[in-house]
Amino acid sequence: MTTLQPSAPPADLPAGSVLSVRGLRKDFTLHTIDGRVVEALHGVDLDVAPGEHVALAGTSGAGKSTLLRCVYRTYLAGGGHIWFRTAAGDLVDVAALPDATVADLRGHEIGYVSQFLKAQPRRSVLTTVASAGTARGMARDAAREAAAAALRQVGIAEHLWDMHATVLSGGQKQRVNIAAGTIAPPRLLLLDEPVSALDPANRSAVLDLIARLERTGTAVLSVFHDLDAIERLATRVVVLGGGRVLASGPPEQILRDSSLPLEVAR
Amino acid sequence: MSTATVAPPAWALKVEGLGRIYGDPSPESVPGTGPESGTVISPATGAVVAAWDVGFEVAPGEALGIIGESGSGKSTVMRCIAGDEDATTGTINLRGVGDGTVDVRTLDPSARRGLRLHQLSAVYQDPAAGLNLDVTAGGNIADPLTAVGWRHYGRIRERAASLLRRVEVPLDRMDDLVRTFSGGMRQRVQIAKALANDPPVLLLDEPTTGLDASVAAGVLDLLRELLEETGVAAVVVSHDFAVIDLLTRRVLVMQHGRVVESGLTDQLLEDPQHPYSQQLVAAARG
Amino acid sequence: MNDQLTARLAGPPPQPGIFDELSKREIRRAMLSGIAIPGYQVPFGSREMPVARGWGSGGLQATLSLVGEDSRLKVIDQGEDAGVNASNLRRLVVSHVGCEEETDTRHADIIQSRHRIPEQPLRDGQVLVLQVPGAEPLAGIVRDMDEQRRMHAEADYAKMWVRLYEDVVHNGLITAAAGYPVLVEGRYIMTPSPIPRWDVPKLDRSEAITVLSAGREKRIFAVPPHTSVVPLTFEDRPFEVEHTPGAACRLCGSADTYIVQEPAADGRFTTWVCSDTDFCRRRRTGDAPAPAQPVQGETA
Amino acid sequence: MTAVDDTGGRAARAAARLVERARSGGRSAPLDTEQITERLGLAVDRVMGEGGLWAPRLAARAIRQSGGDLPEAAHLLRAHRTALPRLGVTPPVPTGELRVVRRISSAFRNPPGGQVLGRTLDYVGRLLDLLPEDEGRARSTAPGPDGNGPAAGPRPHAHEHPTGTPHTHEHPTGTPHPGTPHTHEAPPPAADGVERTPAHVLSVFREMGVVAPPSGAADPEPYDVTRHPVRPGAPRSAWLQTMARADTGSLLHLWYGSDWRPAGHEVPGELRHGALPVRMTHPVTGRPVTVGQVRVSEVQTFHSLPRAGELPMTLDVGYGICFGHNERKAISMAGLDLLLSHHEGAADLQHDVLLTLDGLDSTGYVQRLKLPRHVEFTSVLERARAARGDAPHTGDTA
Repeated sequence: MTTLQPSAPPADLPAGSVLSVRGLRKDFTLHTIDGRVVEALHGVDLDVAPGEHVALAGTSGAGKSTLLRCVYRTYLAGGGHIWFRTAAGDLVDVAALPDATVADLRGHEIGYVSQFLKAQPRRSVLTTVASAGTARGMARDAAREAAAAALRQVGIAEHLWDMHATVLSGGQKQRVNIAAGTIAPPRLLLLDEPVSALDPANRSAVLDLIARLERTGTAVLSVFHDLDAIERLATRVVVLGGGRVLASGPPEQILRDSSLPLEVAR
Repeated sequence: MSTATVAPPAWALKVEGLGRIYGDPSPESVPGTGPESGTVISPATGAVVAAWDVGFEVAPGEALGIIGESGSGKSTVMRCIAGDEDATTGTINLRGVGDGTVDVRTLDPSARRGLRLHQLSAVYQDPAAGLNLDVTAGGNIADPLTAVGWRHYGRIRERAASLLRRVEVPLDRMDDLVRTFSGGMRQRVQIAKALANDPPVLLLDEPTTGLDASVAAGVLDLLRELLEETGVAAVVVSHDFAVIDLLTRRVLVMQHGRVVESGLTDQLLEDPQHPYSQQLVAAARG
Repeated sequence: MNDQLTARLAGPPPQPGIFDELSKREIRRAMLSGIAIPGYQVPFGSREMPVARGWGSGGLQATLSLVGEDSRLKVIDQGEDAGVNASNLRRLVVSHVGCEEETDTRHADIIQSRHRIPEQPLRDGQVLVLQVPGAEPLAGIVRDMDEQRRMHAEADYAKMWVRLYEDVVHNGLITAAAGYPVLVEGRYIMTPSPIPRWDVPKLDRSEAITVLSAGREKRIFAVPPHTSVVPLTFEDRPFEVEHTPGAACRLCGSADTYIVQEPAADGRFTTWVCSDTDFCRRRRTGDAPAPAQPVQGETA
Repeated sequence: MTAVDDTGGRAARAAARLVERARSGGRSAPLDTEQITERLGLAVDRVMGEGGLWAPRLAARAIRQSGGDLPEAAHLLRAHRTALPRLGVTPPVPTGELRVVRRISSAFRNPPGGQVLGRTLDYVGRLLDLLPEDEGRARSTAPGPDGNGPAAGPRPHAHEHPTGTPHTHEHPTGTPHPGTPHTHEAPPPAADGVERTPAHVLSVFREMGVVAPPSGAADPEPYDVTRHPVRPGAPRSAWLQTMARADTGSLLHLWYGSDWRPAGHEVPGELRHGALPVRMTHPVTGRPVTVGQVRVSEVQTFHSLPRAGELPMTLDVGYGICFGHNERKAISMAGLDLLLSHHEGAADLQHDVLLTLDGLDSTGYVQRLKLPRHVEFTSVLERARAARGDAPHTGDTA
């Protein structure tokens, strides 16, 4: 439906990547505080390939969430490009696309799951998850089946499925949220601390669910609170510091490099 | 001319270069107004430039918000689209009218009013503006139905009942005068009336302003469901970010008659660019 | 000196009368406009008549503009030729024009009437002039005359339909009694003057011309021959004419005519007589088709 | 052909005979129209105004025929006029040519041209005169400085005769004879400084620069309410004509009861009563020729209506004029004109002025209720029964 804007990506992008961030800059001008400028990203380069799970690491304030939000366009990039390869094979710059096109991409190809559930009011848990599937093109019945499977997977008891999602506890909401975000996996999934409030058992179930996404070819870019999750899920770790990429490599190598500024879970 | 049919546009509503000046409509009225000047009153002519150079598109199933304080011109824009008043300049196209090739401002007044039957509906802040309070809830819905030719009493009642059920007005109130209804209930009837003929475009002007918070929340929930279900293209005018956040995915910020910023709704809330937008967001965050 | 000049300017002294010829011509023009646009209310410069406005001054102007010396004129009020008002109007016109008085509907050229259409079906060449006390069918719905005109111009009659809808909701049926709103030739909503619903179907595709004239409101409208006149009602709420089961005219026995109540010997209103006195007389003298058997919505 | 049953006609004629007998059956002398024009001049004036026809003798006949029912008399006059051909249209007459027999301004102590109290009972106690008519008449014609009672205005002059001779006593024959044409049109100022055709007070206000400019679009060719129906939105000339012919009582009520009447200081800046020449364009020479005169009452009223963005001290002007001596009507008319001219949004008031003030319309609408309507009533009863479910609801359809 949507005609993506023709763009002119550089020739040297990795051919297979879903996401190629180049020279991404972001700062915030706070007009309400005398126009103070807060700098966040100073030219980030990053690639994510299909089936790859890239975890962002670094200390608090390193720009991990800012990067995710720029990719999702919740933040407007201050410079650079965010190349995204669509299902149709076009390379588009999310940083420069019209709002309406980005909105369409969000509906179908780019997903974002945070720790907060932004559920429709007065909508049952099952419908909330299933409608995430239908929104991405699943048939209604298939979506309900897949939703049921996903809810079982993340440990939401069946007697809760008919309840309004808004009445659930924080942890339950988080699990419903991840179920909805992964039911019909988009080409690119952005995970912003999706398991931060979960008890160990549920956390493990959710991580299992995310781990399975690799098989669907979904490209994942994530921010996790704890190194354990990164170690378990990530195929690659990118360490940010001071708004720049400090290091990139396999988790077993990066997580053991004590020279890197990593935030360690309690 | 080519006989090839032109594909209909992706948008349901397109507005371009819309301007509304009260008073001298000549170009001299425009300079010296707008956000930089901090006023809508022309220093040259004294005219009020209530809206100027406003443009946007809304796709079917999409909701676009227009936010701003009172006097920002947002309601003026809505009234110009609804046809309640005529814009001074600009074009307004609806996909349903000549596949989007017709500027509805060029239609004669009668045809323009006719658009309100099939092509677009408006829900006003004050239910009395969209309803006849001395007519029953069912009768208010019968109005747009009979206007497009419904002549079967039983079927009119069935349709009215299903619309009222949809907006959660108890059916035992269907034959009560709307004057006896509470504010929230009146607003629900107004919404039902606006949807009676399944219009492709719906305009909502401060639909929950003036309602108690709990009542407003209920109406908002309803609206959100309706927008999602019906595939209608909606324009939501509000001064309230909570309303805009819940109902829309894109938003324009208006100040002193101009659009100062537009963007995805979450982006505007999380990363507003224009000083005025930041002010609005800061105020909304308390 | 001035008197002489005035006399010269004035020309021959005017004929004593009711109405000058130029005014009559203007009213004929208004009638023609009305016939050209069936159901549309044509404004006209209603003149002052020797009868009260509301007493048939509009109908009188129309009739006076139409009659000639060789016309046969019938005037009825409530269906009666002999009523005080009908007699008075008839006398006024006859003395002014010198035309023939007539009571037999079949032989009349022009029939001026208040509140009734004769039972005898009208034929080609006849003109029915109805006196109209209130011309605007939308008057009770919107007060603003500009808005009324806009609604007519755009055939925007939803508010009228809402009125009917509300009527059924509150009363279980459409309570409009006399002057029932009709749609003329699928275009204009018209009030047919306060004729009973019984008479409304007679307007539909009538062979005669119907002229409706409102002197006080200064509007003339018309239904040309063979024009559709459809009472407004819902598809599932059939239009109902007046009907009282078991009632029949005590004089001629008709149950298929419009009948009105009369006091019986005991002074109670228990008997009925025909409202159309001419047709009743013909029934009694065998000069009209016999009554149809127990009434089933007889219409013209 | 059948014999026409004339039962109703006979009844109508019998009723008319009863009226005739009641009117002429008394023992007093038959009423002469001269007596009516001379003794009941204000009634004649009112009937001419509401009838829209300057014809004192015909109006007197109408009053006599109607037994003193003035709206009825106005109806007779109007119906009579309908039968008359329209021979021509007079060119406009500036009312500055009005030869006053009475002229007062409550806005000025001593307006240019002077106060002319004229014939008025304004300053006389409303005491029912119980003296025989002859005696009262003799007393009122006797000369005396206090014949009119004390006047409030300075230098009042009690002129009555329009030809310019000052009088200090009431003229015994009442109104100046309207049928007498006058050939001299601009008499010289009288010796006491009182002018016969004084300039309007409005011109004084104009010189002072306190009058708001006329509002509204140009309205050059007057609307003719006798030939074209009016509805809200009609030009000013239409509502002025409508009011000039309006039923006096209705007009007074509408002005008095109007929500739009601004609180405060509406001032009849000038009230005049006098004679205006009527001219026709001569068919041969093409020049205007005076062919007669009419008496009129004219009022210009002033008020400072609040309007956004304007100096509060500008005065708005309302205008009233009608046939004969009818100050109540002229003042009400001017007050309403003021409101109509300056409250463009007063659609309701316009509706009422244009559509509810005509005496023929309103009395006709009342008359109508006296006609038989049993055909309609039968229909209404049937619906009521049907709604109550009394009658078996056969739903027979047509």
